[in-house]
Amino acid sequence: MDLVLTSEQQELRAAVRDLLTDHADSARVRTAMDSDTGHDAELWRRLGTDLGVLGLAVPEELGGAGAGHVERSVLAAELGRALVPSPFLASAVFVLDTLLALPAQPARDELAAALASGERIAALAVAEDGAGVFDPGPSATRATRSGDGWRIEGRKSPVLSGEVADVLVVHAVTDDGPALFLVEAGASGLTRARLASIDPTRRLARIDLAGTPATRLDGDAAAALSAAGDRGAVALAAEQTAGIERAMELTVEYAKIRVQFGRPIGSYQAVKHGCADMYAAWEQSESAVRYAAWAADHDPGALPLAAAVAGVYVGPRYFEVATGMVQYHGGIGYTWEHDAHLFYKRAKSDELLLGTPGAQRARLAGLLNI
Amino acid sequence: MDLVLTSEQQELRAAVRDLLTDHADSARVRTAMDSDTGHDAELWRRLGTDLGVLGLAVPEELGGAGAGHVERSVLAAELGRALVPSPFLASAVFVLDTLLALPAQPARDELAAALASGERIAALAVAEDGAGVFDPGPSATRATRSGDGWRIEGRKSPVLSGEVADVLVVHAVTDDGPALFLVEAGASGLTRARLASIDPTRRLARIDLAGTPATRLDGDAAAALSAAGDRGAVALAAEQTAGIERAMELTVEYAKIRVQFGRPIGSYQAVKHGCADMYAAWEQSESAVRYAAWAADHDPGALPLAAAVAGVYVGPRYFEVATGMVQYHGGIGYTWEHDAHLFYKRAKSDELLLGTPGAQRARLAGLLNI
Amino acid sequence: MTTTAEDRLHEYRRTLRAWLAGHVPENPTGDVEEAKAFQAALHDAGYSGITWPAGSGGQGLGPAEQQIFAEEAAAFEMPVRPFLIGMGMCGPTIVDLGTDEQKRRYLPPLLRGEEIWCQLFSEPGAGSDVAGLQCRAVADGDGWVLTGAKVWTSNAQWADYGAILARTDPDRPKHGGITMFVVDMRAPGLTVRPLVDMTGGAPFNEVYLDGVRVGPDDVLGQVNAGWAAAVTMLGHERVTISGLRQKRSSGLTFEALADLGRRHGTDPVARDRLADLYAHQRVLELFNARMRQETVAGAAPGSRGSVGKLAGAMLLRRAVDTAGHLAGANMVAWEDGDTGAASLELGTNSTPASNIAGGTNEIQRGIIGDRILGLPREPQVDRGVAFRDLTVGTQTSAAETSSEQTPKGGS
Amino acid sequence: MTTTAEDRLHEYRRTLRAWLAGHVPENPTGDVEEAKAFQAALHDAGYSGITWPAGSGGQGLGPAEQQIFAEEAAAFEMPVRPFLIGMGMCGPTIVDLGTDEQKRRYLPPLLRGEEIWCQLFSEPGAGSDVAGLQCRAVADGDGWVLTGAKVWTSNAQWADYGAILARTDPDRPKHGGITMFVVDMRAPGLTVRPLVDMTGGAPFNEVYLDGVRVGPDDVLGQVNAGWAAAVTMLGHERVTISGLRQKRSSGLTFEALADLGRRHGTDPVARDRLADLYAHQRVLELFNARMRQETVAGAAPGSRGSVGKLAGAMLLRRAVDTAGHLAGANMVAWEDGDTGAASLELGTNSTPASNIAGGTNEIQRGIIGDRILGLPREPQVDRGVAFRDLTVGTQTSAAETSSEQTPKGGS
Repeated sequence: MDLVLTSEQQELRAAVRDLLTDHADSARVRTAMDSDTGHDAELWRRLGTDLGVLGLAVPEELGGAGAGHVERSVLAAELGRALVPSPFLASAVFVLDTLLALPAQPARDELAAALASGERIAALAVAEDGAGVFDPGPSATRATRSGDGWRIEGRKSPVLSGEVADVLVVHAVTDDGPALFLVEAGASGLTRARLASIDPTRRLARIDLAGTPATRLDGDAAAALSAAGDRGAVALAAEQTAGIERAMELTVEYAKIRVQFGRPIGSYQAVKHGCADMYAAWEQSESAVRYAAWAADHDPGALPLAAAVAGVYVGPRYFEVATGMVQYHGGIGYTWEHDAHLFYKRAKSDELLLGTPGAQRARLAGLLNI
Repeated sequence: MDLVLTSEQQELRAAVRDLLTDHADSARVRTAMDSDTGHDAELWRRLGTDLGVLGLAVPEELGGAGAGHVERSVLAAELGRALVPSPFLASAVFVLDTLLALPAQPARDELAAALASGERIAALAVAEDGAGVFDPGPSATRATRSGDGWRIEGRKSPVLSGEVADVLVVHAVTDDGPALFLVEAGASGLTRARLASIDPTRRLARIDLAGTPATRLDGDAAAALSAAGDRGAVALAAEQTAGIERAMELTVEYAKIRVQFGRPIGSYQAVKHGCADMYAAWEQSESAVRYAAWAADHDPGALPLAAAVAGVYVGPRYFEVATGMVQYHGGIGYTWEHDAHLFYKRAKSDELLLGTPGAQRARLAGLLNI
Repeated sequence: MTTTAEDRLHEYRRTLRAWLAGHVPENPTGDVEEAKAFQAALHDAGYSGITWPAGSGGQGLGPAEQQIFAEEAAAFEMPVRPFLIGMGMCGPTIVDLGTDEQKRRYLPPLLRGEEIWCQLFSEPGAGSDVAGLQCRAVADGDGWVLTGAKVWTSNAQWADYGAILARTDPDRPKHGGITMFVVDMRAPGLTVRPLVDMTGGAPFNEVYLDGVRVGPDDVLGQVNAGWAAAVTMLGHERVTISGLRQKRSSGLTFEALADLGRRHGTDPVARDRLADLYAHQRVLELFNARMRQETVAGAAPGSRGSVGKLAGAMLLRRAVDTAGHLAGANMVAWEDGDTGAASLELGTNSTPASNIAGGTNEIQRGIIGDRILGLPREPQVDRGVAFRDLTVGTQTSAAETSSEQTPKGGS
Repeated sequence: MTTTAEDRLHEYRRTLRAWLAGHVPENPTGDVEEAKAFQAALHDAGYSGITWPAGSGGQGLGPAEQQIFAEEAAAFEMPVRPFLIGMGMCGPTIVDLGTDEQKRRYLPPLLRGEEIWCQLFSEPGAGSDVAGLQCRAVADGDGWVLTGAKVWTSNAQWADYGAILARTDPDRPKHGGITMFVVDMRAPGLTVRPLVDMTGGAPFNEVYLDGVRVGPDDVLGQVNAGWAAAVTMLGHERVTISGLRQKRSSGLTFEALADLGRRHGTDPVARDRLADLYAHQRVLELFNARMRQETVAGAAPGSRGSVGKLAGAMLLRRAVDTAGHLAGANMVAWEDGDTGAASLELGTNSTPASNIAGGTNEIQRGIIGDRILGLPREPQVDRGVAFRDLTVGTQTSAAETSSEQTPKGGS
């Protein structure tokens, strides 16, 4: 296994970081998160077209870069580090991975290419009643044949980037079992309502489908969601790990210059040892992500366990580190003006996006056969 | 509710502490724990006869002091503070409380009086297969009629103070349901084997009964064990809380005199803040115990919840504090010679004696109806 | 038969309970006029300044009555928020340290609910280290001119007066050159700006002072003895915070989270966490109750209040974690108008405040270690050094003063 | 076709693997004679001193071979324990700092498994603060006389030589007056006593020195430069500890606890804890693997080894907690001969050692904070002060010396 980035991968990281330094500093992040769409369309275009990184894990024949999950984890990390509000996770991770786990078919191939270029944005409408993003639960959403196509009746919530998406990948139950469908943004009977969220840098929506026309995708929906869930967990863990690193860096930086009682607060063990624990959490998270991303590319059989370990370990660590970030910044860290709260809120939304910590550990326990 | 000890209760505490200062210092504790019986018979006599405190929660008509659970919690605390190896918990708490929860009857009344004076020692033989002390589980121990009496067939483990006991209170299943029985130490077919234990200050045994003659006690066994379990949890929490206090005191004392890098280690935040957390754990544990002991005496309806809260909160805190005690003592704390390890091991045995932390929280959850 | 003290207290409680039931608004609006009216009603009924001396306009009663008031008030959401600082901190400090003229001028309008006070201690560069404050009071004639910035000031937007700490002598060591003044919050040169916190709300303010004049009659206590005055005032704060705990709805109590569990369903792991949360919440309640009983019995709580403060803050962190186990993605996003979810969000986002404001967890642990356990102090590198030679906050040059800084908050 | 470096390493691994399979005893007794024989066999096969220079009797190979050895050895329980300190720490230090005569005298018998070494650094009063050591080396003729006490000395009971730190000049600041000597462990005046630890075992010793003579040829490095020599040696320790991790049975691994769960049954809460334990164990393994890959790629691990040390210690605490969830009262008492339960007990009781020995968790966090994150140091109150004016350990008077003290262990 390779746990160290190659020089090409490090160059990719530098290129993305350069782009985001120029186009996604704190002020721009705040502008984007407060905008109507909740993201910066211009930055999206740069990622998709100029840098061409939205399809890093997509084969070249489907319009992607033909790199892999290690490369995509590097991109996810940089976006997470800068807290970039974007449809990346929904469109270029959750949906793309789901599509790639289905058999080749025109509708899939066409959409994958459009997502890899950033030309279109998609969202995964699977969860109902506030479950994790990949969890259809005991789905109450039904799809029935209607002429050549299908019509869907049901409600999906939460749907990450559901409002901004051009197309939705919807999980619904048919007479012959669960399946995935494509629903266009403009389809009849489709309504989308923005949900309130703890995380100002994320947009989530409720989707109502009332006899909405849909295109059925061939393939095993459960298997595709499971495969995509593992890959999505890797990208999410990469984002979280980079968040840990950045939160730690900013905290350490502040602890060096903030003086109380005649010396920098970073010289006090309460703060110093807290920062050391952040560092230990980061080193281990980074190792978990490196391995899981490598497994996604080179040892798919090991991926479910590797992804579950990363999810179980990294999620709570990010929130702990972000909590420490606010704490060691003291009053300034509690203001809206400072970015600490954005890390805190992102860490909480990331921790719960794929289900409760207990559910994630239960999944790991299942894989471990305990 | 009264959460503050009266002056009489404080005097009781002082009297017991005086006795234990004279007769249960570290050297005597170590002699007792290494002795054949695992306790100091002379000290037991002093507690039972000279001080007359073994029956504090036993009504006067049964030969007790007619005080209450608050008083007994004070005694339990002092014994716990000094890490006294003794059959107190088994005989004067677990068995006595079980007997008192049964209806009056000669066998019960006679034994209760003998236990209250310390003249006899009893042990509760309920657990099988390593369950918590009050947990018969799916009992495989059977009692069958034999002439006027009963005979028991089965195995009990662990039995606290089972080897030293003069009489055992055994839980066994009859044709008409579970019941409690008295089994004399010399009864035929009774074998007792000392178990290995993590806690050198505690003795536990396996008890084998092979057609062993027994006297049946009237009354609802399950109800009696449940009632006694609540009261036992209070006494145990009192012991643990005093252990927390003593471990903290010794740690603070050492942190004031141990110098490293030119200053006392207690001046470093890593140690100081750790000691502060010990103090916060102690204050809250003490409050939980004061309330639960008060409830045992004055508000029995509130006792199950109060006892469960004390058990859930205090147990893990004691082990945390004892872990900190060893840690902040450094190398010396890791030696056999220093008492820190006795607190560490007692804390672990206390934490698990009544079942896993998860089982204790599940019981609390049940009481809370969640 | 004579009336015993116990009978008298019982009667006090009975009367009070009836009064509260009849006078506390059912659905308080929370606005300042309502608070003023309610404080006036409290005063008229004899419940304003219960333990203050009669000579200062108070009721001259003892801690037993105060405790009864706290217990009975706990059942209500009393609209007294704007008066907590005046009645709990500034007023008692004036009682302790004020001149007769100051008592005459400031106490009656405060007791009657006519004037609101705020406290101006914290600065961008002086959070945990309050004595590191940089707000300058430069002598000018027989008075002083104040220049600097204060943060985290509750009430400043509607306060009439503030108790402010300012540095009158930077050549003395930091604790020795501070004076406490009464400042007119509407004085020229004083600007109040709302400070948006991470919940998105603005319950606090920044206060900028640019050449604000105070006179010799505005000194509270003695010149350069402001640190002692501040310690006096903070001693009252502890009592206020622990004594007047009011019913508050929060999404992070065991009860609220148990409801959440009932709505979303629970699994054994969530129940395990929830039971543990209950135990932690309950032992803290019992600790607070025990403290109150000991206080009534005559034992001063002293620094043990830090235990309650610290444990309360840690309890909220535990509750945030437990909430995640119960709510999962429902804690990430929810329907507009779902008040349960919104209250969980508010609780989650305000939990850091409980761990920072009024002395961080780190400060509380230090207090417990130093004052209760008697552990040796850390080396104090700023003792005995003239303030002007110290670095404070995040200033990069010694010449820099607070008025030139961006607000930075306290640590 | 030429042989590439990769082919060569591959061949090295293949040969080594076969050799280990053929020579490591299946059920090692753990006694010292077995270790000597095995070390001799390693030497004869060319696996003793892999990276030591050929001129010092080593194999003169690089970190790649060392890494391969570590990887292959990890599958075996090699009986080399008594040689770990000599081969891992003392030997490399002699390579670095020894005179030609010292290299000639000490290295070959060490490499051949004939002489065992120990390291005499820790003292009752000098645990975390190693430089606070009190063992005196008083000049006497052209040599010195050593008086003092050392603790936590592995191997002392069978060691031939020890590398000892002693204070040659108490008038210098504490780091500046220390010298490292080679001491004959059978010299008159030197007493070794087993030290019983909290597990009841005695893997360590106390060593008392009462007038033990050392000569000028016994100085390792320079007089009063013993601190630098110690830093050199401790640098090798880090590499040894991280590089030569061996297969060890423990009751506290995920695997052992999962077995425990299978025996006693699990509930969802226990499974939850066990899964979390697995995740923590696994990420630490992955971190260690990543460190090794980076080391092979040429990045010196530096202080990042402290992360592994700290995380490993915390992992064991977590495992102890998890074990309770699985075993309950079975962890309190068990049948004699239940090796699973006994190994859980041993793990539980030795977990504190992992959190203390080789630098406490607190020291590791300080290293990470200071050296990796570059956070400012704490005020160092003992810098620049003559050692004789410092208080160290738990001494109550400055005149007190270590030989008059009861052993106190390190913190």
